[in-house]
Formats: sequence, C-alpha cells, structure tokens
Amino acid sequence: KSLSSVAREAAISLPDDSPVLQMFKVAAQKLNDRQDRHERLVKLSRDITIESKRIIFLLHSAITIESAEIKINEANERLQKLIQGPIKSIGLELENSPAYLHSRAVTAGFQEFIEARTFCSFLEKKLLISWSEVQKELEYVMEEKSVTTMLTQSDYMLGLADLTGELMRKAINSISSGDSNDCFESCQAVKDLYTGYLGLFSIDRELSRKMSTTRNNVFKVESAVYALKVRGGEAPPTLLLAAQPDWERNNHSDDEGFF
Amino acid sequence: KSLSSVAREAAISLPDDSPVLQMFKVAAQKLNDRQDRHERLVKLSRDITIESKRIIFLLHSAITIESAEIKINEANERLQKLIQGPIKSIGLELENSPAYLHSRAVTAGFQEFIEARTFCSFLEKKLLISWSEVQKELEYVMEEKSVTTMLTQSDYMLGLADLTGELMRKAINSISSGDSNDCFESCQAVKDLYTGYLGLFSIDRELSRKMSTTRNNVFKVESAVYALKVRGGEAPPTLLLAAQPDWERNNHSDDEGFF
Amino acid sequence: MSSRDIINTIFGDFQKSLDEEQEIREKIRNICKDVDQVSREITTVLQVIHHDESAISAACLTARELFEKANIGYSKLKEVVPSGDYYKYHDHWRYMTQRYCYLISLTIWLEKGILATHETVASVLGISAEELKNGFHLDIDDYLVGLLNLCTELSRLAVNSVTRGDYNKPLQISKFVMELNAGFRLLNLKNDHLRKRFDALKYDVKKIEEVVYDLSIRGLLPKTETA
Amino acid sequence: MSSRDIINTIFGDFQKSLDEEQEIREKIRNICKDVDQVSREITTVLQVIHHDESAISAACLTARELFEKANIGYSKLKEVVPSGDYYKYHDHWRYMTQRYCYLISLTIWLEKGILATHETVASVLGISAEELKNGFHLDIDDYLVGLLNLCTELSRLAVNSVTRGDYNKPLQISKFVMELNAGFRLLNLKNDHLRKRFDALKYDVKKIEEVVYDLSIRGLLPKTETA
Amino acid sequence: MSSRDIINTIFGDFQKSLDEEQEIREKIRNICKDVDQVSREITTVLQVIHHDESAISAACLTARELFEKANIGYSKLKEVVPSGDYYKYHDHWRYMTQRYCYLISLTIWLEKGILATHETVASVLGISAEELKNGFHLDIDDYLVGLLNLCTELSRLAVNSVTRGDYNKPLQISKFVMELNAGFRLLNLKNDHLRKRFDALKYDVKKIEEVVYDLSIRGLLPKTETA
Amino acid sequence: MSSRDIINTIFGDFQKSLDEEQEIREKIRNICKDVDQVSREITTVLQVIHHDESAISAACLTARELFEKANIGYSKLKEVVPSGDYYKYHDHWRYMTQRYCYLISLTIWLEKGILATHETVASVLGISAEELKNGFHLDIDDYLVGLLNLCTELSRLAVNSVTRGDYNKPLQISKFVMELNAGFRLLNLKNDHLRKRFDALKYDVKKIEEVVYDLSIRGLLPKTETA
Amino acid sequence: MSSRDIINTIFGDFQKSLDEEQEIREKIRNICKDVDQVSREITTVLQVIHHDESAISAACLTARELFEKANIGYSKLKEVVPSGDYYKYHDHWRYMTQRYCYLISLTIWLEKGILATHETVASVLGISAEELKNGFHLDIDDYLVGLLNLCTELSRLAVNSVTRGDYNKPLQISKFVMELNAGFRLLNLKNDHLRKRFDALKYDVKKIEEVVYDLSIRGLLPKTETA
Amino acid sequence: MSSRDIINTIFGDFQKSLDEEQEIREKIRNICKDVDQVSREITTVLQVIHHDESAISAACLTARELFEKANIGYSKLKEVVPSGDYYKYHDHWRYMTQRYCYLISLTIWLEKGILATHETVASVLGISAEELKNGFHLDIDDYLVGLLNLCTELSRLAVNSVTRGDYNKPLQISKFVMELNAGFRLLNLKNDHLRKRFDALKYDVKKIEEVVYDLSIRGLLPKTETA
Ligand SMILES: [Mn+2]
Ligand SMILES: [Mn+2]
Repeated sequence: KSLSSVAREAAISLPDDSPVLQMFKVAAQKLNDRQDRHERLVKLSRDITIESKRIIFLLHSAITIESAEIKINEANERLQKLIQGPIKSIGLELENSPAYLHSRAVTAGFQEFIEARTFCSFLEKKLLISWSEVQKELEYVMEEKSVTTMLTQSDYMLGLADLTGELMRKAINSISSGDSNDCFESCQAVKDLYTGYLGLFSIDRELSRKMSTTRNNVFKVESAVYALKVRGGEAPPTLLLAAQPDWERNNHSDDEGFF
Repeated sequence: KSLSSVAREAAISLPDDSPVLQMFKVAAQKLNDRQDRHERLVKLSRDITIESKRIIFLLHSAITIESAEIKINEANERLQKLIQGPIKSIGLELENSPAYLHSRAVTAGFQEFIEARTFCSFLEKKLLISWSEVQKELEYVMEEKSVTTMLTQSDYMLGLADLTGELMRKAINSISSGDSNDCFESCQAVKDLYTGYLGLFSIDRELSRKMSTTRNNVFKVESAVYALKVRGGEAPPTLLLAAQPDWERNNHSDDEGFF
Repeated sequence: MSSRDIINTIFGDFQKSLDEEQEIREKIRNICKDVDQVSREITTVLQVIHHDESAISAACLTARELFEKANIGYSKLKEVVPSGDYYKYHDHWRYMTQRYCYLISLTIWLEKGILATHETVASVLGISAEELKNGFHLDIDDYLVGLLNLCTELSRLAVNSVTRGDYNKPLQISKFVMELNAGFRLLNLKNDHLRKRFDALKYDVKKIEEVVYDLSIRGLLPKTETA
Repeated sequence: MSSRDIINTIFGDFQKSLDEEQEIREKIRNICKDVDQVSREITTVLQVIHHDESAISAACLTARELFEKANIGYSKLKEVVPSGDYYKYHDHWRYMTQRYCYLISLTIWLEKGILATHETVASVLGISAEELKNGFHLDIDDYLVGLLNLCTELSRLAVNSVTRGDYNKPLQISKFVMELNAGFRLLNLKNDHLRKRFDALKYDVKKIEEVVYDLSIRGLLPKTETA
Repeated sequence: MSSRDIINTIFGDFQKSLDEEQEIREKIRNICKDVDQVSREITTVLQVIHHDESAISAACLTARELFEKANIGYSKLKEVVPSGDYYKYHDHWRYMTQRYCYLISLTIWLEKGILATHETVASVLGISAEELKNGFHLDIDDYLVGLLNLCTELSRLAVNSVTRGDYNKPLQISKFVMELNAGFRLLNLKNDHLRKRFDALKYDVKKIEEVVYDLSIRGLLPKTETA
Repeated sequence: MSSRDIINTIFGDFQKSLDEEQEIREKIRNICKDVDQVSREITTVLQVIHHDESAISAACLTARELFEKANIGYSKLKEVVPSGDYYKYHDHWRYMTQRYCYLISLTIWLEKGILATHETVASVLGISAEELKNGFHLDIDDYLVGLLNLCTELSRLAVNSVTRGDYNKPLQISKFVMELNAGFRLLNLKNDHLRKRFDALKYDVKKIEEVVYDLSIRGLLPKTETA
Repeated sequence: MSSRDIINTIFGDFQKSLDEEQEIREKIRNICKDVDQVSREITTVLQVIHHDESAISAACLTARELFEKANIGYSKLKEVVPSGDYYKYHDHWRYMTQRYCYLISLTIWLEKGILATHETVASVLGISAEELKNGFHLDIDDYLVGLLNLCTELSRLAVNSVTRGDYNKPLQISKFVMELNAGFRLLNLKNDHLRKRFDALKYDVKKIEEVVYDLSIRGLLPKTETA
Repeated sequence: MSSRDIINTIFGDFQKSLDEEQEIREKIRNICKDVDQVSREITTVLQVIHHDESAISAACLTARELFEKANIGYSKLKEVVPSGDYYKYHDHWRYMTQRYCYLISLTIWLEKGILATHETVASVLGISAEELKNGFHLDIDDYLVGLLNLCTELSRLAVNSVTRGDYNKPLQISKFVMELNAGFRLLNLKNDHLRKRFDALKYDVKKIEEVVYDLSIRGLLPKTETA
C-alpha cells in the first residue's frame, strides 16, 4: 500500500455533488460577480481619469481672456458628458452593492474628476464648488428610479489637494498672458487651501502624503507673486504674483498621480 | 509700465492660427491617438489576465482523472475564445503601429495567457507548447488581410516561469488525488524548467526577479516527492513526489503577479 | 460668499466629518477589543480537544456560551457602524471575524461533524449573511478564510488524535477536509489574503493523508470504513 | 520529443535570441557612443552664442558639418536595429536624440529664426518623421522634448544677449517662445518625462518676459517693434 | 503549586504589567491628541503673517492664549508619564513637541525679534529644559529641530514680505537666520535626523540671500542698513 | 552680550550635551560588543545538546561560567547608563538581552527541567527584574521573547533527540512547551513584535506534536507516560 | 599659457586618465562576461546530481574541464587589473567569484566528500588565496559566501537523495554541514552581508536535521552509523 | 587531524584576518572623524566671505592653518591603510576628501584667483596626485567633484558680493566658472555620480549669468571689462 493508493480511495469516495459543493458553487458565483464588477469599475475609473486630465489641459490652453471663455464652456460640456456617462454608470453599477467595497477601484477617477470640476468652476466663477454641490450633481433621476453616485468626501479632498497644482500653474501662466489679477486670485486660493489643510486633524495617510506637494505649490506660487512685485515693478492690488526664482529650479515635477 | 502689461502686449500679438500652432495641433492628435490606443490595449490586457487566471483555476479544480478531461476540454475552448477575442483585437489594434511602443500595456495579459496556455497543454499532452507554436496560433487569416498578434519571446518566458508555480500546485494536489505519476511528471518538469532558467545568460531584470519564486517552487515540489517516498512508502517509478515538510511552512504565498 | 469663506466652509465641514469618523472608529475599536478578547478565550477553551477527548463536549458548551457574548458585541457593532459604511471600517473587525468563523465552524464540526454554512455562522454572530448595499453582514471572504483556518486546525487534530489513541477521527477529518478542498478548488480567487491562505490548504490535506496512510499500513483504520 | 527535450529546445532557442539581442545592443551602444560624443561637441561649439554674437554663423556652419556626421551615425543605427524593434531599443538613443532635436532646432533658429519642424529635424538626421509599424524614425516625444530644451537655452540666450548689449534678440526670442508655449498648451500630456519637462516651460517664458520688461522700462527696446 | 499553576501565576503577573503599560499609553495618546490639535490651531492662526502684516500682533496674542492650553496639556503629560520612562514614550510627543518649539520660537520672534532660548520655550510649555533625573523635559534635539523649522518658515516670510512691499523684514530675517546658521555650524552632529534637517537649512539661507540680493540691486533696501 | 555671542553660548552648551551623549553611546557600544560576543560563545557551547546527550551537563557548567562574565558586563552597563535613560539607549542591548534570556532559560531547563522565572533570569544577569524608578532592569518583553526563542530551540531538540534514540525528551519538551503556550494565551498582547513572535509559536508546537505523533504511532513512547 | 589653455591641458589629462579607466572596465566586463557564462554552464551541468546518482561523477569531470576555462579567464583578469586596484573593480567579479567558490567546493565534496580549503579553491581558479601586496586574490568573504551557498545546495541534495532511495548521503551531508556550521559559529562577524547569509544557514541545518529524523524514526538509517 | 580540527584551524585563521580588517576600519574611522571635524571648522571659517569682504584674507590664513592639521590627519591615514587596499576603504574618506578639494580650491581662488590643480590640492593634503602603485592618493573623481562644489559656492558668492556692493567679483567669478564649465565639457563622462553632479553645474552657470545680467542692464558693470 502506498500513500497515493490510500489517497485515491478517499478521492473517489467524494460525492460528485453534495450540499457542500453546492455551497461552494454559490460562493464561486458571488466572488466572480464581485471581481467582474470591480473590473468594470476600474475601467470606468480609467476613462474618467483620462478625460478629466484632458479637460484640465483644455482649461490651461487658453492664452487670452476671450479664448478662456470658450474653453470653459467646452470644459463644462465635457464635464457634463462625464457626469452623464461613466460617472452615472458607476452609480448604476453600485446601485445595490456596498460602495466602499469598491472604493479603491474608483478613487483615482473620482479624484481627477474633482480636480477638473473644481478647476473649471474656479476659472468660471472664481469660486470653488463644494463637495455637497458636486455630490448633488451626481444625483440621477430616471423614469423608474433615482440613483446617486457616491463620491466620498475624502476623494473630494484628495482631488482638491491636487487642484493646488493646477492653480499654481494657472497663476504662473497668467503672468505671461499679462493677467496679474488672475495670478493674484489663484495665488490666494492656493494659500487659503494650504492653510485649510494645515488645520486638518486626524487625516489619513494618503492626504498627508499630498501635503508636501501642496506645500511646494504654495512656495512656487508665492515666488511667482514675489517676482511680479520685485522684478515686475508691479504693486499688488491687495496682493499679486510671477516667476520661478532660482531656488526652485531643481524641482520641475509639478504633477501628482499616475495616469 | 508693469511686467504684466508688457506681457499682455506680447500675448495679444500672437496669431490665432499659424504654421506653428498647426504643427502642434497635428502633434496633439498623434499623442491622443497613442494614448487612446494604449488605453484600449490596457483594457484588453486586463481582460486576458482575468480570464487566463480563471482558466488556470478551472484546470486545478479537477479532482479525478475523468473530470480532468472535461475541464481540459473546457479550458481549451475558453483559450480559443481568448485567442479569437481580445488577443486578436490586440493584433488588429497594433496592425499599423510599432508593437514594442505598447509592450508594457499588454505584457501582463500575455504572460498570464502563456501560463494558462502552457499549463493546459502540459495537462493535456504532458508536453509544453513552444513559443513559436503559440505564436503560430496567433496568426489570423481574414478575408481581406492576415494579421499576427506579436507575443514576444520574453513574455513567453516570463509566463513559463510562472507556470512552475502552477505545476508545483498541481504536483502536490496530485498526491491527495492519489495520482503519484502525475506528481512525478510535474515535479520533473519544474526541475527541468528551473535547470533551464539557471543556464540562461544575460536575462533582464524582470526574469531574474522571477527566479527566486521559481527556486522556491522547486524546493516545494521536491519536498513533496520526498514526502511521498519517505512518508508515503512509495518508490519513485524513476522518480516521484508528496507533502510540504515543515521547513517550508512559513512561506505560504505560492503566487506571483497582481490581478 | 467670498472664495475664502467657501474654503473655510469646505474645510470646516470636512473636519466635522473627520471628527465623526474618528469617534465612530474609537467606538468600534473599543467594542472590537472586547469581542476579540472573547475570541481568544474561546480559542484557549477549544485547545483542550488536542489532548482530552472527553472534555470536548464541555468545551463546545463553553464556546457556545461565549458565542452569545460575541453575538452581543456584534449587535453593538451593527449599531455603531453607519448603514452603508460596512467596508469603510471593515479592517477593524476583519481579522477577528475570520477567527470567529473558524471557531464557530470548529465547534459545529465537533458537535455534529458537519460544515457550518455561511448563513449558520452569520446567525451565530447575529448578523446577516447577505451582502447588501447597506447593513452589517458576514463578508464571504472572511467566512472562507475561517474555513481554511478550520482545515489547518483539523489537520493538527488528526495528528493529536492518533497520539491520544483515537484512530477514528483522522478518517472523519480526512473525508470532511477532502470535500472542503474540492469545494475551494471551484473558486476563482484573486491574489489577496484569501488566495494566500488557500495556497496552504494543500499542505493540510497532505498532512491528513499521511496520517490516514500511517494508520492504514498499520491496520489501525476502523473496520467499517475502507478509506 | 520528450518533455525534457522540448524544454531544452525552448531554452536553447531563447538563449539564441538573447545572444542576438545582446549583440545588437552592443552594436547600438558602440554607434550611440560615437554619435553622442558628436552631440557633445556640437553643444560645446554652440556655447559661443552666449558670449560672441559675431561667432554665431560660424558656429552654425560647424554644427551643420557635425550634423552630417550624426546623420551617418543614424544611418548605421537604422541598419543595425531590426525593422519593427525601434521601441525595443529606444532607450539607447532616446536621450541623445532629444539632444539632437534641441541642437538642430537651435541651429535652424539661429540661421533663420524659424521653428524646425518634426520633418525637418528628422531629415537632418536622415531618418523618417513618420511612426510606422516598421522602420527607424524620429519619435514625436523626443522631438518635443528637444523643443523644450531649445526654449530653456533661448531663455538663457535672452539674458546673455542683453549682457552683450544686444537688445534686439530678447524680443525675437520672446515672440518665438510665446508661440511655442501656446502650441505646447494644446497637447494632452501624460505623466511622463515630457510632461515634467513641459512643466518647466512656464519658468523659461517667465524669465524671457522679465528680460523684455527690463528692456521696456529702460526704453531699450528697438523702435520698430512694440512688444 | 503545580507547574501549570506556576505558569499561570507568572503570566498573570505579566498581564498586569502589560495592562498598566497599555493604560499609560492610552492616557498619553489621549492627552497628546488634544495638545496636538491645539498646535494645529496655532499653526493655522499664524498663517496670517504671510498675507496680512496688520494681523500679526493679534495672531501672536491668540497663539499665546493657545500656548496656555498646551501648557496645561503638558502638565497632564508630566503627571501621567512615570518618572524614568520619558524615553520609553518619547515617540508619542516628539513630533508634536518639535512643532511647539517652532511655533513658540516663531511667536517670540514676531513679538520681539529675538531667539527664544531652550529655557524660554520649555517654560512656555511648563516643562523643564534640563534633562534632570527622570523628569519630563524638553529634549534638546526637539528644540533644535523646531528652530530649523522656524528658519524655513522665515524664509517663506521673507518672500511674502517683499510681495507686501515690506522691504525691511527680509533684512531682519537675513540677519537672524545667518546667526542661527552660524550657531548650528558649531555643532558636531552625528549622522541622524537632526543632521539631515540641518543640511537642508542651506536652501533657506540661499533663498533669503537671493531675496536680499533682489532688493539690493534694485535699490530697495532700507537706507540705514547695509547688509 | 551681542546676539551673536548669545547664540555662541547657547550652541556651545548644546555641543557639550551632545558630546556627553555621544560618549555614553560609545561606552555602551563597547560594553555591548563584548557581552554580545560572550552570548555567541554560549550559543556555540550549547549547540552540543543536539548531538551529544552526555555532554549536556558539562555544557551547562560552561554556560554558567560564561553567564558570570555577562553578569560583569551588565554591571558595567548599569554604571554607564544614566538613571532615567534606560529606554533612551534600550536598543543597544535589547536584542542581546533577548538572546541571554533564551540562553539562561535553556540552561536552566536543561539543568532542572523547569521554567526560569523573570526574577531568576534577571538575577543571573545581575539586574533587577522590576522596572523600578529609573533603574536598569530586565524588560518583560525581552524576557518573553527569550522564552519564545527557547521554544523554537526545544522543538529542534525534540527532533534531534529522536534521531539520537532518546524517545523520552520529546514528551518532556511537549509538556513544557504546551504549558508555556497556554501561559502565553493568557496574555492580551497588543499588535507588536512580541505578538508576531508569539504567533509563530504555533509552528513549534505543531512540530513537537508531530514528533510525539511519530513516536506514538510506532509505539515508541515511554510507557509510563500518556501524552 | 592663458588660463583657458591651462584648463584645457588639465582637463585633457583627466580625459586620458578617465579613458584608461573606462578601457580597463570594458576589458574586465568582457572577461567577466565569458567567465560568468562558464559558471552558468557548470551550474547547469551539476543540476544532474538532484535526479541522477549515476551521472554525478561524469558531471564532476565536465565541471573540472570547465574550471580550466574559468582558470584561464581569471588569469586574463589578473593581467588586466592593475596592481593595487583589486578593490576598485572588485564588484565586477565579486558575485561571480562567490558562485565559483560554491561550484568548486560542491565538486570537491562530490568527488571526495571533503571541504575545499580557501587555498584549494583559489588554486583551482589559479589565483592567490592570500591578500598579498596588491595581488589579485580570492577574497575570504567571497570564499565563505560560497561555502554557505554550498550548504544550501547540500540541504536540497539531502532531500533529493532520499527520494532516490539513497539513505546514506543525508547522513554524510548532515555531518559535513554541522561541522561547517560549528566553524562559522567561531567567527565574530560584523553586521554585513556575510552575517545575514550565515544567519540563514540555520534553515539549511534544520532541513537536514529533519531529513535525518525522518530516516531515523523509520529505521532507514544505514546501520554502521548512528548520527 | 580530525576533520573538525581542520575546520577549527581554517576558521580560526579567518577570524584573525577578519579581526585585522575590523581593527583597520576602526582606526580609519577614528582618524576620519577628526579630519572631518577639521573640515567642518574650515567651512565655518570660510562662511565669512559671504558677508565681509575685509575678513577674507584672514579667513584664508586660518583655513591654511587648519589644512596643516588635515595634512597630518591624511598622513596618519596613509600609514594605516595597507598598500593596495586604498579602494577597499575608499568610502570612509571619499565624501570628506571631496569637501577638502572644495575648501582648498576655494581658498586658493580667494587668495590668487586661480584654479588649484589636482597636484596642488593633493600636495596641500600631503598625498600623491597620481594613482601610483598602491599608494594613497587623491582620486581624480573626488578632485573634480570638489571643483563642482566650488562652482556652487562661487555662484552664491556672486549673489552676496552684489548685496555687499562689490560689482567686480561677479565678473571675475563668471569668467572663472565659464572656463571650468568649458573644461568639464571636454570630458566624456560615464553615467555616474560625477556626471550627475556636472549636469547640475548649469544651474550655477545660469545663476551667475543672471547676476551679471542684472549688473549689466543697470550699468553697474565695471567699465574696463566687457563680459
Ligand atoms: Mn493635476
Ligand atoms: Mn500563476
């Protein structure tokens, strides 16, 4: 007698079907459903990320004030398409599932969307759009039912942290498009956001990690206003902004995230 | 005069359209095309990865020899669906593009596919399918044209390295399904593959990194045959295999890759 | 509202929600600490199965009593965790719940020799087995990890039963674990904790086979059965 | 064939292809080493523009001669790199090609004050501008990085021109770089080297603006132009 | 007593001692949480110095009031931490204490333009400056890290002061930071966190020097001083 | 005094205090180097237990002599470490002390088959077992880690005893380790190094159980005992 | 000479010296590439020991022939590496030399069952064993790492020998590795790579001990020996 | 001799050789600690050049005196480091030697405005400039890194000179650094630390050019010179 002959007997005696195997078949189905759903969400999230990035580029592409308005309108349209497209799909996908189970699948897309959405509203109205306002935009009333895509406040705050990078770019670009007022406003917004983050308590690791980028953005934007004043002979209205002084020149990566 | 007023004059004097801007618009289109293609490829690759993983699980699920045959047939069908589906799509996507430009987008899927494909052929015929044979399977003759999906030899070898993990699992599972012959064959294949990798020269970092996993798989599978002999009272036909001795018990992660 | 006011509101709101979250976490932590402690007690109580056959049923009874305590703890958790936020705080009780799944399924196996289903385990803990959008339930991954821990414990039990002179139990264990093994092989797992844990199952199966083999060659297997 | 024979064949074939690849890489490395050295020479030659206006056209001529050498080098590369494997070996010449794009576009700007197109730069190097499935071409990313390096060098030139007493060039540079800046803003970049390089463009633009401003408030701008 | 009883006694005692430690840590954590929160409030309050000159003295007053709160927190800490165990629990308050050192020295600099000594900072927190027998004190390393953080904040202030049109402050900052820099140079630091932090001071110094340079070359430096 | 003089004084004082710390660390390092070397010697001496039963008592005697040496080393440490700074420098001797706890408890187990208590181990090293006001003592955590290392060594000894033909020792080891295991189960450990180390104890337990199993199924267990 | 000429001369000289170094490195790299490739061949050849007892002596013969090749390679290395620069370029051959130490000591153990001394290994490679004035030698660290790798391979061989039914070899391996283990224990290693590698030896030892245990308890140990 | 005795002899010899190496390293470390401390002193002494023109020559004198001390330290190093082992221990003094190269070349530039050659720097340290057979020498790489550090310090000096009202020094610095820059361009560096360091030189060059620009556009350049 060998081990394998003994083992074979046990293997053969196994029932082809049994309540236990039945139970595992059900479990297999549940696990597969989860995986499939996760995968669909990851794909939607990637789509949102890419389009949001492109919207941000679009908003930066304006050189003059007139062209800016056109770009903002286009950006708003494309944001609407995102809201009515992939973001709505996420809401439908998670209609009957615990949303936090898949939060890692969608966070990248949501963060980038927030960056684009808040950037656009800032350029349009010089004001930031709040989380609850964004969340309201993600409520969908359909014939038979209504669904809300949950975008967590935490994703919103993470996206807002990245916004400081875009505002910093905007501020510095404003100088060379000759708009020192824009520059001032963006600078002040970056500073205020930074102050806001400084005061937060018991934040999680991801947000803490973004602090050092935000901090660098503050330095860059303050240097810009500084240069406008001292090298550009321009007095701040109450405050203004301008160029990268040399102590900043070694650090050229202004962006965050993957994509 | 201020810096911004000076700058504004320069900005306004910019032509709305010019050969330079025209050139950049063309460049923008090219870059977008690349990005879009890359994104489509990533999605196809993810699909391939998941389905390949599932095929591998399917092949492991057989307990008896009879059920094994059924599973192998199903696996072969599903592999064919992959070949005629997403893998073909990759070939079409890259029909007119330099394939290596996007190799990072598809490598994960290809490696997992190779793992599934070679595992299936080993279970079916006790033989490995070679790179050129697999590559031949990815030639598509259509009405108007014929297209080949390029799967690099390097991706093939990376997938083959992962195969040692599946063979090791198979070997150990074979013992408890009472098939000591299967166990022997899988063990010998793992050893031969390991010897093959040991002899390779000037391999890249990714393959080197897989060596330590492969090495562990050899240890595990050799321990299994050892146990079959010394604890299972079974003499190897020419060679045989059986259980994880205790010196292995702390290291339970047998898998590689992400998914 | 000025831009600065809006920013202040945004951060104020966020801080408020952070504070609330912290408070919830604190509550969860405190509940879990107690419930976890109970699980350690049960683990200790059930250790007796490895060296004293006769004490098993008493141990099961004690375990059952302690499950009641755990049940109360889980009902507190249910109250504290906001509906819909189950997976936000999952990490707090994940590991502990896996241990309960193991302990409950072990107890039930000792009592009746059968597999405790997902629903059964959940009901012992007093929570739902179904994964809904809202509500507190027993995650399927946690249930499955619990079963894998059960298999490991049973392989140890097979060894110790023989030492104790009980040549019957290994065979019973063998059949039970083999069926579970067949079941697990039907699952498609991704590369997470569950997968790692599953990868070790084959070694438990092996060990049990070896014990059965050892009994078999020595003619120590109970007669009615032919393993 | 036995399973072992097949495995041996698989590894033998792979080793052969590894050896071939190594050989190709060795050849590429040797060619690139020479071509790269030429690029450093050109860089040095063109340094003169920062402190000697009168030597510029001579420097351009020398650069042109050296581009011929580079052209020959690239034609060797084209021969050595298997058709279709351009991006497999891209890293070997990526950085060097970016430098050539910068050097060629700088030379052409110095000669004629215009932007060297992708096609022009590619033709100076004797390679294709189009990205086909097969063949050796000038990658668009590399071309664009070259242009960004050009902008950085021009911002430095604006500064040094003023030191030299040439108040005309900064304005010319300003217009040129502003247009490039507008062009770059039309692109959607992903988070790669090109994006990082682009992020620094705004500082070059800034610097140039400051120089023009400095000239402007001192009335040093050439009269025919109103910046 | 049986050997099992002995073990029970031994381990029972351990549990008591482990529990005591846990309890102390819990108390420390709770106190630190509150004190840390106050430090964040102060940080936020003092941010105003970067955009509103006129609000500075009010901010200092608020900071002073909040330091009182912190002082109370530290006195609680002193009570809770057993004599002799300062370094056992140091990590709980290390980072927070460094922030207080920075905040206090910044406030004092804003108020009087002088360096807050080790003793001064310690007394604001209500703790000892000297590492007496087992007492709760202000670790020198933490104090020094606080000073280095102060320098970074001052370099930022130098930039923002200029933007506000205050050309005097950069000079004041320059003098202060240069002296601190000279002081740090006297230290023979080992290769630890403090050394790395000090190595970064040169960037602050350079930034401040360039601000003063910008003012100087444009004749914007206040007359009475020649840097 | 000028502000520069003040800074010089302040920083001069710091240097003094930094130097003192450096000096203490240097002394500690030197003492620990020697004491650590002794621990390696003892480890080597005690290796003999795995292949020569008869040499065990001689090995214990040698170990005892070497513990004397260690004792002297620890008394030097006590002198050097300032009262209240035990935890400031703990890392220097933590790992080494854990090894001593293991070696001493192993020796005592070999000599008398009993568990060395915290007090006993501490007294062999000539230090206090209690964490008194600021004194140099034997940290409980280090003692417990030492016991866990002892279990690992005993599981190896169980294996090698059988090879040597000694079928009695595994049973003795089994009883001892099971009791220790039960003792550890009483502890409510937090999630730290000790907890992780304890979690690994189950592998030692399993190994020992399997050795006893192997003896049992072959009828090699000493008769008087029933495991 | 103008200051520019001086700089040209100085830097021209540097270039010469940099070029020389580059050339030496290139030569070393090329030699090492070949010698390394031979080592991989030998590694592959010796793999046969794990599944074919009868092929071992033939494998040793082949290995010996290939060592001759390596010997020639090392003699080339000796020529190329300037006296005194051994450690400047050590990294080029360090890892490869460790592999040779392992391969040579494995071959000699297979042939004669004895330990290849430092001198023997060095002489097979045709280099000096002593670190003479500036010569090319076999670094002790590399030799020792080679021995540790040998132990790992032998522990694998012990397992595979048993599978093959050879119950004698594990005992031989056990004796050999235990002696090596005792030897290593004599060393007072500093906290470097070698120490870490040695710390892993205990896993090999344990593995071998368990193999011998498995044989022993099943009465499979050859009679003449009692381990 | 038994095989165990042989191993004891072999490993005993190893221990001797390991001990010797440890001892040498200890000596080197101690010497380097002192010499490094001197280098920090010199750095501090030379800081005065940034804010006090008149103190420069006195600072140079002090630096010279301290170089004598360093010279003595290096002569001790030469004695301690065995011939042929220069590169074995290079890392111990590499970073410190680079700092000396920077300090010496800065001093000489301040004294005479010329570049300190490799030989000069080496002779100040009392070591050979050439990499002779096994001798202790000044590695070229270290010398060159020192020069690059010099350029960074000079760019800072250019800024601070202007603040001090010295409009002459920036021009002198500009000429000197441009020549060095041209010299470095002649080198064909491989992709190592030196290359990276050189790549950063462009930032210093740019800074200096901008200082000269600032002077130029304001008509502050000394008349006799045209940059
Ligand atoms: Mn962004
Ligand atoms: Mn796999």
